[in-house]
Amino acid sequence: MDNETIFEVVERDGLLIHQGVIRVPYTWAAGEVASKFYMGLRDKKIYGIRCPHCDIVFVPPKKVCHRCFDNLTEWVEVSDEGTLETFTIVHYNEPELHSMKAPFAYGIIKLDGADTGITHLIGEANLNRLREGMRLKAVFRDEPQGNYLDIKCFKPIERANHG
Amino acid sequence: MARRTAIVGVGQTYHTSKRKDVNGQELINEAVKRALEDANLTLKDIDAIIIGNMDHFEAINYVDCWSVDGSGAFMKPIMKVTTGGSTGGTLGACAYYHVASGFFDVVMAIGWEKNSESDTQAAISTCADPILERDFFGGAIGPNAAEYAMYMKEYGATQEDAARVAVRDHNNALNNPYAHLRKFITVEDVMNSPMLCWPIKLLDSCPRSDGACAVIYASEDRAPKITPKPAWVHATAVSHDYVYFGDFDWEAMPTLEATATRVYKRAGITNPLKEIDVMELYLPFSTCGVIWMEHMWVCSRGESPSLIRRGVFDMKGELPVNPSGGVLSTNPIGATALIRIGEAALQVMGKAGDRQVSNVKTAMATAFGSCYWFEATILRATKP
Amino acid sequence: MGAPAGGEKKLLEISSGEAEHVYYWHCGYYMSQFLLGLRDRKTILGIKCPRCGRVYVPPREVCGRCFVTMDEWVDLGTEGYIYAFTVVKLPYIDPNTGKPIKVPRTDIYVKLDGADTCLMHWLDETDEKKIAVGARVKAVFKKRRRGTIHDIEYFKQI
Amino acid sequence: MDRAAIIGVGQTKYERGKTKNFAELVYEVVRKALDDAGMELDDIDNVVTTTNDFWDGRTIACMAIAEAAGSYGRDATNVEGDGTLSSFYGLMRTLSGVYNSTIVTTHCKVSEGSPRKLFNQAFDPVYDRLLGIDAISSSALQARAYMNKFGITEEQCALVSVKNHRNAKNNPYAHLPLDITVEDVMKSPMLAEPIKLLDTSPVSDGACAIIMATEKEARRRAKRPIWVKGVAHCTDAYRLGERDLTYSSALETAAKKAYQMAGITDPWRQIDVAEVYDAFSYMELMWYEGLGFCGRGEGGKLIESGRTEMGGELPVNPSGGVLSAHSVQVAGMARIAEAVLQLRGEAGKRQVPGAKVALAHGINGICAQTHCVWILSSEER
Repeated sequence: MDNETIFEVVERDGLLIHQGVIRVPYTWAAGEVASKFYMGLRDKKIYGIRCPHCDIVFVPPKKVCHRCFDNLTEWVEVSDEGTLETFTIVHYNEPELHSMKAPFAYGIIKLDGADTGITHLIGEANLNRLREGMRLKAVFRDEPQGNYLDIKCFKPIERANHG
Repeated sequence: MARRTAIVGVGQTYHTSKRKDVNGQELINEAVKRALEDANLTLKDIDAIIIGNMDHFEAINYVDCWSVDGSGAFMKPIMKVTTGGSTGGTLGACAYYHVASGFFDVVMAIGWEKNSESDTQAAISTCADPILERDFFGGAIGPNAAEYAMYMKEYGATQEDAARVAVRDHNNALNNPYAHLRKFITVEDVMNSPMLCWPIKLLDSCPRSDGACAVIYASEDRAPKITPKPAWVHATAVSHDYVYFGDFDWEAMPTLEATATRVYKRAGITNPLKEIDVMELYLPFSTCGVIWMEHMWVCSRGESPSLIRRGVFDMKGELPVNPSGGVLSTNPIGATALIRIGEAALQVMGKAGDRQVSNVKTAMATAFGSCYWFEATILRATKP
Repeated sequence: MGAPAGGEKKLLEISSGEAEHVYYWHCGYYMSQFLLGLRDRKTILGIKCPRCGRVYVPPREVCGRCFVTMDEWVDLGTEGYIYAFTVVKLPYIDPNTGKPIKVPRTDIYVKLDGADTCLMHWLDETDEKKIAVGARVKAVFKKRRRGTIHDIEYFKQI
Repeated sequence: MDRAAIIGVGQTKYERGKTKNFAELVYEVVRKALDDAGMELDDIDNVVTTTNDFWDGRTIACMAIAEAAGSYGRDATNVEGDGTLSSFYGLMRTLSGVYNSTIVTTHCKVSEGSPRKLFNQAFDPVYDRLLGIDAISSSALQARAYMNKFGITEEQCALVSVKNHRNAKNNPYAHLPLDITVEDVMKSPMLAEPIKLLDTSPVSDGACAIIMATEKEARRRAKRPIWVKGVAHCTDAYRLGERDLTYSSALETAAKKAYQMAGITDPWRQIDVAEVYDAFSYMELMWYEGLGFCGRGEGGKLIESGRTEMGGELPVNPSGGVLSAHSVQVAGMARIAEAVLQLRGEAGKRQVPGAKVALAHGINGICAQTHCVWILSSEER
């Protein structure tokens, strides 16, 4: 019949194993807050949002402060440079998940002007030289698509750039 | 033994087909904030939170953990319960047991769904057994249609009887600012709407919505201090019995009968038609609003159509059903059954606005799992 | 400082793209026997509860009502009647493929002779007027069978 | 709070690629728990199951196991999350005055899906999910943050793996009993620095069930009821960048509340045995600290001292822990089941002699966002 999908069937010791696949597509609403964040990335600007009550600048921004539960409205542009708080170098490949080939690194970066860390990829780097506390800078995607990878990765700031 | 428990606050979003302006956490937050406001509480007053939805509609694993920014569960206890369409009933029961057990004093249950984020039928069809039933499960409409076809044949009911249920629920929704579909319809409109699966037509069936609902439960000590007229939980009950869709006995509706029997017994109800003042029922199709009244022992077999024709279940009738507009007008699936409980509570608390039924002392809410998991709650204005 | 430039209020959506999840489900002993019955013997197997006598299809280990292990296999043959049916007319996304299903498609619940529960499958008729609840049906098997529920190609009205 | 007891437990052996399906696994452990309690299903009046629609590969996954869990005709419900959480809900129902005895089940066949992809779905679809981050890589961020702050070494983490795999040799249910050395762990393939293969838990299939009863029912039925003295759970912030990854305040909060209920003021001295959720080796060290077994940053020294080994003052994970069997959603309830066996003196070769007070611990979410702590005792008062 038309609607049958052929999946793998394995027989082992008289018992069957059926392959199955779930391919339900999803479209998630970013909402006003994340949309603004992504619109900022299009202009190579990183926006956070400040909770005046807790005096915390959240990057990425969120609509509600999880600490005091107030609605947040105070937008703040933060630096595209920051400090590496922790990182890991990944040595396995998971092609459907990873946008980079192993070895590559994830890090949590606290941008200048932000009070929370942003989890992201670390690229354009000598991975052996990654250290907590080192300075990183955002690398923006050339053609923004309105998602998290509009920041392609964070790369180490070379001393020469500091002048 | 059991601590007495009451509902003290209800909040919900303005339900609609698609909320593009908020993500899931932000949608949840709207309902949570309204519930807190309704109870005049702050987040600090909430001791524990329970959340539920159906995972495959939004593809978020560990929703309880993800929800924190919206639910307010930061450094609080939160857990997730889920049973499909009946999730809202499961949430209400879970909140009740959180309080009744003595572990927590003030507890919030949150149900939510953003059905717009996936193809609802694709996601729901993954509930069928992947090896034997998934490919053949086009939804619950077929068996419900067959059920009503058999019922019409046996008891002389008509398609118009079901249409009257649809008209009642849809038109009640005009009084509910939170309802998703708010449009005046007639029996003729229902009869002329596209046939989905004979004899069920488009206006006989429920929509899919984006929405959230939060309901706050409190202990006997706390409830009267929070609100002068809490809605006391007198009983909750659940019954279900299937593993495969093919297992269910559509004619006898054993799980609905068992649930109703159990919840009436626990609440000391012997004549639901006389003793219950308002019902908020999870009716996915208008046909269910005909047949299921009988399985809930509201009337005897075959008697429901005449009661519907007499207007017994209308707003001004003896036992108003779905003053809110019910599931036929609003259906964010993981929230749907919790909305039933919340609406029943508002009726008892006298806070239902334009949809208020006068002088409600006893209200009943039900939940229906996507295939025959029924839950029920009885709320009263007086303590158990 | 201040709000993002442009003041343009654009609402974005994030897409999952072609994401898929692959599973390898063990059928277990009872479901395997059932599927091998389809594949090797072109017959539909049920299982009977030793206590209440209920005959379950598909077969499974435990009778939920009596909570006893079942071991009496019943050969249900290939015929029964339509307990309920749906002609699906609106194409929804097939979770197996992420693409719309082909419609119309008739889903049926078959009460096989000798069974107390129904088996779900497809009927080869999509004209509602030609389908009746209670009509006799028979399983049509494929020539090449692999141990899946689709070893029955469809049911047809007798 | 009224009192309740655990009066029956059942576990499958944990292994990869179990041939039973979900229902058959659950039926096995429900039967075992009933036999253990000397009960029939008729003696049980309500059921809590535990499922996860992602791991199980179907929505409303609780449908698959309803009959096997004994739900037919009973008031039943379903939790999605670690087994310690569903057990807590079971306890609430038991103490609600509505029921006498509750059975709680959980199962998972991690081997049937793609664990990394399924865990990636725990991340925010609007933000960081697109990074492709999963349980191992996110935990590696936490491990490095913790180790870097307190000078915890990879060798100290490896000691956890050595201890727990060795303990697993005494546990017939364990998936991975191993005789390994610190060197073996250090030389095992690097997955996400600093986490190596032998710092991780295996992909295990399995199921677990426990039966709880009111005090009255427990006294009537059980030879050796194990009393629940305290339970609490607590959840941290969602985003990793908003948490203190080097210390779990959520664990501390949950533990303090559970200790308070149980009258525990000095956990190190008052608790005889602990079963904690060590999904990765570094976690056990962090949980020592959050549970108050040692000071902040002292987890490494504590494992080195040998005081949490079998024969030490407070043996942790005599069963081999989660590093030796990790069936997601089951592992927390397995900790409870193991604690019960210890308190009954029925833990066989992994028995901690004379154990009277036990701790069981579960986690949920990314980098253990939620913690649940149980205190159990063989003694009534």
